[in-house]
Amino acid sequence: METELRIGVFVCHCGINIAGVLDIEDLCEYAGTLPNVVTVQPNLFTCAETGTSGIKNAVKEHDLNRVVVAACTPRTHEPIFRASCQEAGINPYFFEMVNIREHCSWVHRHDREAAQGKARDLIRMAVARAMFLEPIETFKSKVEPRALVIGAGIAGMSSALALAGEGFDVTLLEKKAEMGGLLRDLHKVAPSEVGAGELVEQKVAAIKQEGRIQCFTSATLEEVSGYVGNYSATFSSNGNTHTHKVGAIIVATGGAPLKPMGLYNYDGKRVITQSELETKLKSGKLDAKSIVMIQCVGARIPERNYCSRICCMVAIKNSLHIKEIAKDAKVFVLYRDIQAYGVENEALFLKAKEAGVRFIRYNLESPPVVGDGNVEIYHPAMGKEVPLPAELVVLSTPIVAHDDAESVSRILKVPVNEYRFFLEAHAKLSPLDFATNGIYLCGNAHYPATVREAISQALGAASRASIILSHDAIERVGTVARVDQELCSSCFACVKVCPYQVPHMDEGGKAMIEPMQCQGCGICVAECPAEAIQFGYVSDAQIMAACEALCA
Amino acid sequence: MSRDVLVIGGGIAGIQASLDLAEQGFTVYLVERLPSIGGKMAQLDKTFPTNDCSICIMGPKLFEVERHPNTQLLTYTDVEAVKGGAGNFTVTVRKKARYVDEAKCTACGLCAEKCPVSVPDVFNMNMDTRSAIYKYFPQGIPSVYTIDDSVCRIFKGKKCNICAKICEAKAVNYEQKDAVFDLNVGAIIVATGFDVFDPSDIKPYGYGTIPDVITAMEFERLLNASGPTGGHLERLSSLNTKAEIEQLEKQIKHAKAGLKRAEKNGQNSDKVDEVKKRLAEMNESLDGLKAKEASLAELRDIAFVQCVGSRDLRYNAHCCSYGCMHSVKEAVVATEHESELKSTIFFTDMRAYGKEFHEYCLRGGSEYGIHFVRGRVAEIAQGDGGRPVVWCEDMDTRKVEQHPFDLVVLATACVPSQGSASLATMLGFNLDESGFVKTDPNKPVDTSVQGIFVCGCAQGPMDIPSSVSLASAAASMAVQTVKALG
Amino acid sequence: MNNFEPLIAVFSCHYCSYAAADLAGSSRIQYPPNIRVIKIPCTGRVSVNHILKALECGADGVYVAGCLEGTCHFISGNFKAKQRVQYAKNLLSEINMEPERVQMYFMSAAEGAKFANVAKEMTETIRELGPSPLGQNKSE
Amino acid sequence: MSIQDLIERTKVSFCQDCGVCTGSCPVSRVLPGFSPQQMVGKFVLSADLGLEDEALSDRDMWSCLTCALCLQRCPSKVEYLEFVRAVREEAFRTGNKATFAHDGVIETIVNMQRGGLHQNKTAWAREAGQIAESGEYYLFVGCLPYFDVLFRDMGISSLGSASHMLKMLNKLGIEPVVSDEERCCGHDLLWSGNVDVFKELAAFNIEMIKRCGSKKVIFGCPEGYVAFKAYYPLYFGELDFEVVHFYDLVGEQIKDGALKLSRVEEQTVTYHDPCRLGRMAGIYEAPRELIAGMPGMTLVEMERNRENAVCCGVSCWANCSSYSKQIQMDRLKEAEATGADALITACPKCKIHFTCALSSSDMKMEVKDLTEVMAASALEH
Repeated sequence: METELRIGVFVCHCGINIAGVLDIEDLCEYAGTLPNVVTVQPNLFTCAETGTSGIKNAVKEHDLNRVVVAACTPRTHEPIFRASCQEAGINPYFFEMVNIREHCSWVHRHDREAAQGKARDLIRMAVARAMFLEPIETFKSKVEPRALVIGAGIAGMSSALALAGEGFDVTLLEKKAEMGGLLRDLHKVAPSEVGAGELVEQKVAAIKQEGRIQCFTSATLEEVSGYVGNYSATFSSNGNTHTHKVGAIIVATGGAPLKPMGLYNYDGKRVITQSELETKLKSGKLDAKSIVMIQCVGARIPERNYCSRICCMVAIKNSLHIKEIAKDAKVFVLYRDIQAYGVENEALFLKAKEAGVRFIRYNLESPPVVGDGNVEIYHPAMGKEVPLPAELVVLSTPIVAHDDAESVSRILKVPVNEYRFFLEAHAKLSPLDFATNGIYLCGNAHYPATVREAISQALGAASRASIILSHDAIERVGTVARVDQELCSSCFACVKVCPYQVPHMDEGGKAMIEPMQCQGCGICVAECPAEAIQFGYVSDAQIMAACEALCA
Repeated sequence: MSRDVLVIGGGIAGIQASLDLAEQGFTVYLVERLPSIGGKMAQLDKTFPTNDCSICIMGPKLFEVERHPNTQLLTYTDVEAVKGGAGNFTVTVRKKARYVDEAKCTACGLCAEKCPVSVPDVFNMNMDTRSAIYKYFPQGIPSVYTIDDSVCRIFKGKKCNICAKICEAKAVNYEQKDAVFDLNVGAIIVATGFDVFDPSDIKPYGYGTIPDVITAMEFERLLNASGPTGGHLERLSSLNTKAEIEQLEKQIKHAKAGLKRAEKNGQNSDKVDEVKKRLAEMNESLDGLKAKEASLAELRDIAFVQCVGSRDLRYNAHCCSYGCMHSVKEAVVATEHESELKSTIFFTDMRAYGKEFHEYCLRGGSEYGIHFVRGRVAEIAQGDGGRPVVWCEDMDTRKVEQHPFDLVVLATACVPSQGSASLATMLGFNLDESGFVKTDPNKPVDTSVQGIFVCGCAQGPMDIPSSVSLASAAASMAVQTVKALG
Repeated sequence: MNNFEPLIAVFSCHYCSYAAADLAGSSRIQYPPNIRVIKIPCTGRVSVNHILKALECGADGVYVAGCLEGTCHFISGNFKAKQRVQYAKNLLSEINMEPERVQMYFMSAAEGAKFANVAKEMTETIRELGPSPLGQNKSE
Repeated sequence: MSIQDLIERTKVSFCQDCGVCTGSCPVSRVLPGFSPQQMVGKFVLSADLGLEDEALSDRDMWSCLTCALCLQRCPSKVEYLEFVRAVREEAFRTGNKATFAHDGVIETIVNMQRGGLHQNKTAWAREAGQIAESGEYYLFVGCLPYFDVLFRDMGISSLGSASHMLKMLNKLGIEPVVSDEERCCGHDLLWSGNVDVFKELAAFNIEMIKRCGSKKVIFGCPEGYVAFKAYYPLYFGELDFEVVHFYDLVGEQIKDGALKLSRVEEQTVTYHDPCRLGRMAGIYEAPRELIAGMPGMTLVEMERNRENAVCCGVSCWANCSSYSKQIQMDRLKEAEATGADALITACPKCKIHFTCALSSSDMKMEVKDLTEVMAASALEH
């Protein structure tokens, strides 16, 4: 640093919280002996108005360019003091905080002498660290106020409409020739009893009316580059190639029910899937008087060990529809665990029971056997195998990921799980976000979802994307890693270690870290053997200075 | 007309909705009736299926929503009246007096330390105590203390100003009054969450009479490092015994002092003998209690009872959605506390329908040795030494069995939050047959009133990711509303 | 040896262990005053050299305290830290210093008591081991 | 009624396959293989597969005590009680009947009451107190006179209870009608599937009471009370008299101060809720208030009390076997564990069954009838 370092140290009494254990006067005196410290001031409460204005005045009066506050935890108070620095005209990151309350006075009440020594050490380490602080600037990146939504099923269409409703342009891609996805072939959706086709048509009509949405059918995503706010997506549609600049991307690529080839004598005629049953129901071509449905066909088995969430409700919905057409039809649902979670589903389950649909549980160890005109099942109350009449057998198969999930995953550099469902940033608190900023997900692409859930997630993903799109530019504090390409030895260490797959090799074969994507963890900084990665926020020099100041 | 949004309820759903809105540049008022935001999620120890520490992942969100320049946090605040319609609601709120100046309080906690009042701590499910001036929970936001005027001595007309005297920030103000004011907003998001069903009504389960039958939320606090046991897994009967011992030891100390005084003053020997006799008796019962405590020290067998008050037409027809996974998680975490522990989960249907849920259950069985029994518990009797005995038909073997356990955890139903019915009346939206906010399945966050949206468990029982997704969805609808009408 | 008070450097991550230390504080859980916390955004930021440097500069022991395994705020930083701590231990063995002087701990932000216990445990361990052979650096 | 209607009406197909009924059932605990859920499951499946004969020939239906504990606890609100009653009715028609204890004597006596029998049901009453031939109050005595004959050897005086009831009513200034023309209430027939005879007896009783001009019919026996209160109206519509339980009536009078309970010998007692009085009629507190109201009496509760009380092990004089004994012994042990000197019950049948079980054990417990216990306190002065 060319300019002379002028450090101000502010020591907080925090009433008696700190001062009751530590000798503040001594700490102040001691801090004054440390190199480059030009002023030391005690405060009763540094965070109070008098304290923060005290800092601001001191900066001016003593021409300070570094501020150290010894008080409580930076986790709650750092933002307050950083703001004071900024208001006083110095970079908010020329600030260092020492925690002598939570980490000292509160936890060493019975050993004041040692606590005093520790507080001195901590202040010394902070002052040492302060000498190496670097200014951090916020930087801006322009945002394209357009979103790319991949997939025009119920989820994708709902997302696109929500984004348009919020005032953003949307590029909507559909790989099939028509929008609508899975619902196109289905009968009615539960529990609203709206025709699935009708629901699709409503959305399609709304999309066509909405000037902000540009829909491309028979489309394939080919390449995506860029970063949050500033992606460039190339796709082909009906033989033409387009490139759109978009600020955010929503993955709504859906899923499809498993075709149960080789399972339970599946033949597509007498033994069919639930979606094939819905086609029959839709066309009114169901004449069977005895129907047996088998749940968990190809799911919750070692090869595919997940529960597909929606199949129980699909079976319940369809059995009710059968009962509506033919009250006397016998419908048996053979299940392992009925997944009728929540209010609505459980109510529908009860409704099916009321309508006379029979539910019989089976264990994986003794699965039903589909015979000629019947299904044999071990009936626990009977204590024996019982043949159930079955003119028609309906298999409930799980939703599985589309084959192209992997290529979408590769193009967007976002992960999928072992069953090729897309992997969200955090299972609990970021269910609709990818770890990569600016890319979101919803619907069956994430995991099997009911129509209600798919729409919820679609609206949610639209909201997440809108956070990006609603800004002309994204501001980002530069607490990020940067590569000094002069020093880079192209070893790929950073590429391999980054949990967010941010670092990559540029055309020149040198590592590049896009600041808009960097999360600021510093893992790559510690990994880089060439010390080519700079991390001004927590630099090596700062850490080393703190270490060197461990001992007086 | 207003483009601002009101979010009612500061649990994870309300927080997420507020953050989504704030980050899109809208001004958000987040109203929470309790002294701190955080809701039910803040009370949880871990979350399934990742075993993430709940407050650890939530903590940053609490800070974020407090600090965001576009949010205004109104904690300890009730909504009192609503007028107008979509694009232009006038909402009257009452910010209850905390008797502590939020701007001055540094949350040092000295006041709570010196406060002479001790009442059950609701956050710790009444298994611990707090003072009259208190912080709802350690990581609570805003990080300030509150005087509970229903128990504080001052408000009972007694003499006491200890907290005011000790507070160096001069934050305590007994004269503080409720503030009633209006907010003008274009849209409202209802995120009032849920309550946990009180199982005392289900007499055969013995909750309230058998000490070691507890609720899942109580168990959550027992597992938690900031809970009443500091995260040391203990039975409630053991905690109770410890409290009794402490009480008795105090009495003995007192009696001993009395004896010394009596002997010194040369009081008549009858009186001295009487005190000695009483002391001997007390020592004897102390030995008894200590033996009891020792016998309760080991915690080996825990039962988890599913569908308590759920899927039960006598109480709540609906399924709580998260109970199965919640219990598997509690069993897994308990085993992590104490590897010798054996957990048994008694269930009706194993509802592990979410991403990684089924796999989590399988792992619970294979790696943590959880014993899954298909069968709803018929009754919980009191066995030898007051140990709970679970009666149940094992639906796989079709045998009626009884098993004694050290601790029985009831997975209680998710029920509409207490104020939801009156809020529905005030805001004019409909509720469904279970008392949750009614929505159209194809418009999942729209209430029956235009401009009022719902998310999280106020809409129905759901897990955290669903609450978060729905919160973002509600934010999207609110934005669309205020952009069109506000 | 009983009067020996070890000096221990702690690399503590912002999201979990630093928060745990704060919680230990607000819960007033007392622990030995021998540790000096250096706050970092993620334990993945800590390099092998940081650990060694702390020893060189006079610490009698060093530990890295990160989030619980599988719950790192930055996904995998604490795993990386664990590897690096192991690496540092191996190096210490090579130069004939006790590898126990360097440790990795995992804790959640809700575990104030664990933070205190770890501080206690580590202080005891180092007390047993005695002053670092590099102790003379202190007076330099 | 068709079998499918029966299934629909009793909601048995609402079963969640959860096992709460079986886990609660006192029979299932001692008779492996018996399960309410299984009984229902088998029935539904047989009916669905068109095997109605198989469904109606099942013997499990006769093992059920109709104690209503499963009904109380079933989360799906399956109407177990009505199911068993209706199925027994159907089965009875096909010849699938209950096996009666006591050689079927009681069943025969009941059946004998259909004809133009003239009984001698008032002799004891004239001896014990004042009765009327017509008037507002009717005292329904029920089976007590027959039980008195049948179980005198066991030291049970069923008429003692009836006499004391009458004396207490007299003390309150009530001179009730007691009639020789009274027939069995039909409770046991109803629950053993013989609905035709039940209806005959019921019609006879209703007519008879009408003739007496009574507006309030008082019952001491929970079975008669429930038969009149719940099942007569089912077949004959609303009755033009009120059905009153003696304890409710007496309880009111005590509250009003019309009847005083004087000090009794210091004792600790526990109370057994009869299934009919408790779960079926919802009368839990009145008997307890009476007990607690007698100075000197300390009431302690068994762990399983009120809606969770267990049955005395036999119903309708059918199926008295080793499992009944087991249930009775378990219940007596539960009573003993409370430290009580006596088990008080409020049903003459419960008293008989417990006394019988007690006679083959060395337990010191006494079994007492609440009316008699009360008489000692109410009639002393």
